Amino acid sequence: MRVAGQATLHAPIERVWQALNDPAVLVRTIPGCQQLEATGPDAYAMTVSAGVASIKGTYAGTVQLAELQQPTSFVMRAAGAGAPGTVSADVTVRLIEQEGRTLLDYQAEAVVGGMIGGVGQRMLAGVAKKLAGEFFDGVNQVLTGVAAVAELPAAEPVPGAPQVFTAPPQPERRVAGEPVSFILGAVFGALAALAGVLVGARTARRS
Amino acid sequence: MTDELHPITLRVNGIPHQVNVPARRLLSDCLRHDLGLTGTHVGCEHGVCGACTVLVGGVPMRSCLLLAVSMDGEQLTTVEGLAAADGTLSPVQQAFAECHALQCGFCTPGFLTTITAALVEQPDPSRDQAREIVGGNLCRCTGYQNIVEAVLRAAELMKDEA
Amino acid sequence: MKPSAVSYSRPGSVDEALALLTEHGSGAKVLAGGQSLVPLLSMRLAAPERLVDINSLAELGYVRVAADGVRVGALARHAAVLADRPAAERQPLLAAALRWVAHPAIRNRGTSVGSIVHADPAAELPAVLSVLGGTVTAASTAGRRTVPALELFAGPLETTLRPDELAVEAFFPALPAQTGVAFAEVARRHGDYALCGVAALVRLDDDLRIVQARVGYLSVAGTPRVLELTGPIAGRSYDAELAEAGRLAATELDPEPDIHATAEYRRQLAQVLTARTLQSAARSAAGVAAGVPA
Amino acid sequence: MTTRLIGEPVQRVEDPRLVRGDGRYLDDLGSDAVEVAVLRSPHAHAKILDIDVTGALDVDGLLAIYTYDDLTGPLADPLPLLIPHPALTHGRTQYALARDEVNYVGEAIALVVAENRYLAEDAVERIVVSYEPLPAVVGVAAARDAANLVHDDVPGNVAANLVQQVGDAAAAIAAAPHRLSLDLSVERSASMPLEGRGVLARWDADAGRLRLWTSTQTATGVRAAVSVKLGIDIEQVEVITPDVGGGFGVKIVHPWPEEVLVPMAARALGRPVKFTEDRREHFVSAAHERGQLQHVEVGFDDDGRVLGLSFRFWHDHGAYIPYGLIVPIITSTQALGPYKIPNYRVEFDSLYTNTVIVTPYRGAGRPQGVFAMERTMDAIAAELGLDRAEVRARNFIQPAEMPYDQGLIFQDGRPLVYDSGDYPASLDKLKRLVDWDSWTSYQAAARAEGRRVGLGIACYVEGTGVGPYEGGHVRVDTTGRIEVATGLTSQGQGHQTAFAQIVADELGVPLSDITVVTGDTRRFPYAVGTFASRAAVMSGSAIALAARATKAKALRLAAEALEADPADLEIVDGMVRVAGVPGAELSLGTVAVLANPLRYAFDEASKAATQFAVGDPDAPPVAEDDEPGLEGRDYYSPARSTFASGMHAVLVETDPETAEIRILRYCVVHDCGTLINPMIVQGQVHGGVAQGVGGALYERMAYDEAGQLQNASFMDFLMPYVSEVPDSIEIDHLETPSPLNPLGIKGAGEAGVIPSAAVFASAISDAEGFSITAMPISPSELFHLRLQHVQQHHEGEPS
Repeated sequence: MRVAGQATLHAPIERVWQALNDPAVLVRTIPGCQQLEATGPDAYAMTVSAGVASIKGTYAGTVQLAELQQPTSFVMRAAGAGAPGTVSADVTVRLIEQEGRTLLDYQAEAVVGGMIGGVGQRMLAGVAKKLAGEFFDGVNQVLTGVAAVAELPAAEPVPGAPQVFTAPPQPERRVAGEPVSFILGAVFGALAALAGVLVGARTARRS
Repeated sequence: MTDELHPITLRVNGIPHQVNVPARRLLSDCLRHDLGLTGTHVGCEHGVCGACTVLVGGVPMRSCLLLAVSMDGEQLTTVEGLAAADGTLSPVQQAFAECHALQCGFCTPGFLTTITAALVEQPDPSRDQAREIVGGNLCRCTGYQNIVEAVLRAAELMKDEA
Repeated sequence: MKPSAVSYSRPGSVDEALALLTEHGSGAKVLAGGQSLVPLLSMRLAAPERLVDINSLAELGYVRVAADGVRVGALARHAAVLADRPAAERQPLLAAALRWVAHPAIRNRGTSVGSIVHADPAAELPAVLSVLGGTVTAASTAGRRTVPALELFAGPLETTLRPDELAVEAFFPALPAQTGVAFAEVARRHGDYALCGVAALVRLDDDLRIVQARVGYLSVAGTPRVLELTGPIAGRSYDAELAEAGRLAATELDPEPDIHATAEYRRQLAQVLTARTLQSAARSAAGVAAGVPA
Repeated sequence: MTTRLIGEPVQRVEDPRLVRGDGRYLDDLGSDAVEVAVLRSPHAHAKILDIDVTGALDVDGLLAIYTYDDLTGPLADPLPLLIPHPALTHGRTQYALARDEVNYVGEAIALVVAENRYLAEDAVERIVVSYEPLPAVVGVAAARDAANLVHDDVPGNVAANLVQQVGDAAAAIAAAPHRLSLDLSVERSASMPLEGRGVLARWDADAGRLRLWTSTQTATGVRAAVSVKLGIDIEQVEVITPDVGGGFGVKIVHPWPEEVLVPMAARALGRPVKFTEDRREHFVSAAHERGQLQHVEVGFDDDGRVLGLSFRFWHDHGAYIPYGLIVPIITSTQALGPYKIPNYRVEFDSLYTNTVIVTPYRGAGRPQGVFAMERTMDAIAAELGLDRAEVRARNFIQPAEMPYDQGLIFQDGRPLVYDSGDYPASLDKLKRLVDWDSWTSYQAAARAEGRRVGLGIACYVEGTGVGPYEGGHVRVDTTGRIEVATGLTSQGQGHQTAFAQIVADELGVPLSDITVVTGDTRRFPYAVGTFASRAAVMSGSAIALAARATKAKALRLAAEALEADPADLEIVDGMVRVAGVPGAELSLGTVAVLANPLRYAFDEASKAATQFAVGDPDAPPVAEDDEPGLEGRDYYSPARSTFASGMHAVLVETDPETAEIRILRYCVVHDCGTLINPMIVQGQVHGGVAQGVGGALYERMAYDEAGQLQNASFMDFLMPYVSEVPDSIEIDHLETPSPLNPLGIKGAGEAGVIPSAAVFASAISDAEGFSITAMPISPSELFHLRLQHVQQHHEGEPS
C-alpha cells in the first residue's frame, strides 16, 4: 500500500528536522506510543498501543532512520507485530524550506499482514492518510508552541545503558481528534485502525 | 485468562437445554458441540454465507454472529426441528428433495430455515420474491436455479396441506 | 476464528448499563445486535475486557413516530424499523436506505442505532442521519446530551462519544413540505457494502422548482459526506435534467481506492448516482406536493 | 417388468438424510476429540529465525505444541510430489511444518493441540516467531522476470518448461495470408467449497491401528500417504470419507500437512484429535487456480480457417508444486477444443510465486486454454468481418473424422484422441436456442435505444474420465438387499443415486433395495479418486461390470436350482425367473443363500443353506474355481479418456454510465454422452455455470505486491449469491455416446465452468466494441477500459 502526502509546517527547516529526529518528540507524538528505546544510532525499539474504537492492539516494533540528509530528507523503516497482524513500512520524508516555513513531503510504502492484511483492505489508505494528517496538525502545535515538549521527562541517559524514553502518563486517549501523531504513528495506528475499519467495514453495515 | 462459565437455558426445537458456556462461546458452536445438534453448519464464521442460519423466536439469524450467553431463554429452531414429529419431511424439505435443490448439502440447513420462516410471512411468493428470500445465503454447488424452484414448490405444497 | 476470553454483564436497566460503562471505561464494549462486533471478536481484531449486553433493555426497542420525525431506540432492530409503516411515511429515506442494509437475517438482529455509532463509512444509516440533519442521544451516569450527526462522526469507526456513553436513541427529522428523498447505491453483489451510495433530498417551491438539493454520501470518505448542490440546479423544474449537480459532486469528492473500485470509478458512481437520485427525489417531492403518492 | 432407470431423473437417495440435518460432515464427528489450531506465516517469504512458545505454555487446556523440530522420520521430509513428470526438473514441495523458511502467507509453522479450538487459538496467539523477511515474488510477471527467486536453487523460478507441437506452426503462420497475435491474462480464483478441509484421527493403541476421517476427494490416496509418512503398515490404516461439503478440485490434494500431523498427534497423545479448517485458513492455506499470462500467434486464410497457431503461456503454480504439471498440461492440450489446427505449437513455463499453491479447480486449466482459443476465434472473425459462429464452424472437426487424433500427449500421458462428438450439431442447437441469426438486428435496435448489449459464444472439448482405473463391488445378501461399494469419494454429485440406477438396471432390482458406499477404504481399498469428471465414467462402468458378474453368477446358481438353462432366465424386480414359466422363480436373496453353503444356522435364511438342507452330496459344496457368496467385483481401466463437449452463449447488457454488467440470458448446449440421471447432470451444469459467472465477473485472489491476500474472506472474495446468477440457465443436450465404456458415458462435472471466461469476454467485447483480453473483469475495470479506448480512439483520429 502506498500513502503519500504533503504538509506545511510552521517553522524553519532546521527546527522541523530536529523535531522529527528527536526521540523525545517521537515518543510524545506517536499515538499510543508507550515506550521508545534507543537500540543504536538512529535505531529504536518501540511499543505502541493503537487502534480505532474498540479495535485496539499493542504492537512491538522497531524503527530505523536511514539515509539522513540533514536537513532535507531521511528514510524511516518501521516494522511491528501484534495480535491483529504485522506491519512494515518504508517512509521517505523530504523537507523544503519556504520563507521560514517548511514544506514536508512523505511517501510511505506499507505492508500489512496477518488477519488484518486478509480482511482489512478497504480503508487502509484512508486511515493512514488521516492519521498522518493529524500528525501534521500536532507537529505544528509542537513547533508553534501550542503543545510544549520541553517539560517532557526523558529518562536521564545512563552511560552504557540504552536510552529509554517513556511517554508521560496521559488521560484516556480518544482516537478521534488525537492531538499529534507521526507517519510512524500513522503506520502503527493504521494497522490497528485497519483491523476495525476494515473488518468493521463489512460488519458496521449490519450492527 | 480462565473462562468464567455462565449458566443459560435454550429451548431448541421445543426441548429445553441447560448448559454452562463461556461468554465467548458462539451460538453455532454451542448448538453443534454442546448440544450435539450438528445439522447447523458453519461456512464462514463472519456472517456472510448463511449456512449457520437458525430461527430465533421464529426469525432467521446467523448463529455464528450470536453469542450463546446472549441467547439465554430464547426459543430456537434448527434444521433438526423442521420435520414433523413422526419424521415426515416439512414442505420445504420435501421441495428441496423433489427439485434437486441440494448437492453437497452443506449450505442446505441455512436455506431450509431461512425459507421456512419466509414462507410464513409470504405464503405465495412470486419468482422474484423467491429469489429475494434466498438472497442472503451462499451455495457453491447448485447455481441456485433449483433452490428458487424449491421455494415455489414448497409454497405449493403448503397450499395443498392447508 | 474464535473470540478471545471476555467478561460479560447483562444489565437489567439503562442505569445499570451506564454504571457498568462508567466502571469499565474503554475496556467495555456494548453488545446490541452484535452483527458488527461478533465477527470482530471471532477474528480477534477486537478483544474488549468486558461485554455489556443491552439486549435485556426492552425499553430501548422502540420506534416512535411524531410530527417532527422518527425516534429509534438503541435496541430497535433494522427489520423492525424497516417494517414500521408510520415511520416510513414520516421519513421515507429511512426505509429506502434500510432495504440496502446487508441481508434480512442480519437486519433481524442488527440495530439501527448500533450501526450509526459503529460509524462505518460504508454504512447507509450514518449518511441518512447526516443528510437529514438528525441527532443521536448519548446517555451516561453524568446525564444525557444530544449530538448532531455532523458532530458525531469523527473518522472510520470513530465517533465523538465517550467510552462511558451509551447511544440510547437516534432521531430522524421529518421532511419539510414539498420535499422528496431518494436513495441509491452500487455494490459489487446485492447486500455488499456499497462502492458508492447516495441519499438525496430535494425541496421544491410552489411552482415545483428546486429550491434546495442536498446529498449525503457513503463509501467516498472516512465519514459520511453531505454536499449542498442547490447552486447549479436552483430554479430547475422538478422533472429537469440534473447532470450539473452530479458533475459538481464529482469535483467536491475525493474518494479512496480499494480492491473493488478505483477512486476515479467511485467518483464516476457518485456523479451518476447524484444526478439519478436528485431526479427521483425531485419527482417524489412533486408527487408529494401534488398529493400523489411518491 | 422393471422400468429402465438409466436416463431417468430419479430423486436422490442422499437427500432425505441431508435435508433433515442428519448429514455427517467432518466437524460433525468426534465430539470427544481434542482440537488443533495452526500457527501460519504472516509473511509471503521469510526466513524463520526463532520460534518462542514459552508464552503459550500456561494456556488452559493446552495439550501439545509441535514445530518442525518435533517431526521425525519420513514426516521430517518434504511432502510428496504427487505427479512427477520428466519436464518437471525443479519440483519443490513444502514440509508439513515449515523448517527454516516460509514461502507463502498461510504456510503452516506450528501445530497446537488443546481441549478445544478456542483454547488452541489462545495458545497460537501467544507463540512468538521472529522472521527475516525476504523479497516476495507475486504474480506471473514478477515470477517470469525473476528479479527475485522463490527458491534459491530454482533459477528463473521455472519448475518446468514443456513444448508440444504438431506440424510446423511457425512456418504455417509465416506463410498465412492473415496473421494476428494476442496477449491475454487470467487471474487466480479458487474452488471455495462451503465446507473447508478437515481431518479426525483415532489411534487404537491396543490394535496399533489408525482410523482417519478426512474431507477428501481421495480416501485411498490419503491412506497410502499417511501409511508412508507415519510408518504404519497400510493394512493398519483405515480412511473414511464422511459427507463432504463440496470439493471442486481442492480436496484432491493430499496429504495436506494436517492430514499427517493430526494422526501424528493422535498417536502421540492417545486422544482423538480433530482439525477443522476455518474460512480464513481456507483462503491462505488450501489451494487456488487459474492464474496465467498467455501469448497467441495465429495464421489463417481468407475464410478464417486456422493454418497455424502458436500458444505460449506462463503458469503460476504458487510456492510449491505438489500436483505436478496437470493444470498447465490440460491448458496446453485442451486449448485445441473442437478445432482442427493443422500446425500447432504450445510451450509453457510453470513458475514459482510466493503465494498459495495452485492445484486443479473445476475445469482444471481448461478455462484458460478455452479463453486463449476462443478469444482467437473472435479476433479472426473481427479481422475478416465474418460471423463469429461461422468462423468456428469452418474450423470444426467433423463427426466423420472421429476418432480424431490431435497428435499431442494428454494429462494422463496418453495420446490426445477424441473418441466421439458432433460439434456442428451442437452449434446448430446453440444457434437455435439463443436465436443467433436475429442477433444483429436485436443489437441494432437496442443500440438505437442507447442500450449496450452483447452476445458471446464459446466452445470447448473436455477430456473426462481419465484413468488409471476404478473398481466396483456388488454383493447380494440373503435378504435380497444389494450392497454396492466403490473406492472413489463423493462431494455432492449424487453418486449413491446414479450408481444405484446403474445397478438396478444391470441386475434387475428395485432402486430401494440398493445401498451404495463410496470413499471408505474398509469397503473398497483399490481406487484413485474423484476428479477430472471421472466418477460416472470410471466407477459407473466398473460398477456396471461388477453387477454383470453378479448377475451371471445369480443366473448360474438359479439355473441349477430351477433345473433350467441360464439363457432362459431373467431377473425382474429382484426375482430370478424362467422366462414364460409362471412360478418357476427364486428371489435373489434365496440365490444368495444357495451361494454360501453353511454348517451353522442362525436364522431362517441360513437354515435353508445348511449341509443337510441343500447340495449334491457327491459334489463339493463350493465348486472348483467358484467362490462362496453372491457377489461380483470388477474394474474399469480405459486405454484413454473420453471427450465430452459443449458450447455456451451469453447475452449481457452493460450500463453506459456505471459499467455494471447484467446477464440477460445464458444458454448451454452440452454433450456428455449417455445421461444416467438428467436431473443430476443439469444440476452439475447449473453449478458450473454459476461458478463460471463468479470466475468471470466477481471472484479473484487480490494479492498485493508483498504477497498478502487482501480479500481472504467472503466479505471481499465475491462468490455469487442468487442475485448474481442468471434467472434461468437454458440448457439443451446432445447425447453422443462414448464408444470407450459399457454405458457410453462421458463426464459432466466440470463442463459448466469451462467456457465462462471466454464467453463473457466475447459478450462484453461485443457490447463495448473493443476486445476484452483479461479476465475476470469488474465494473471498475470496464470503466477504465472504456476511458482507455476513447483515448486511443481520439489519438487514432487524424487531426
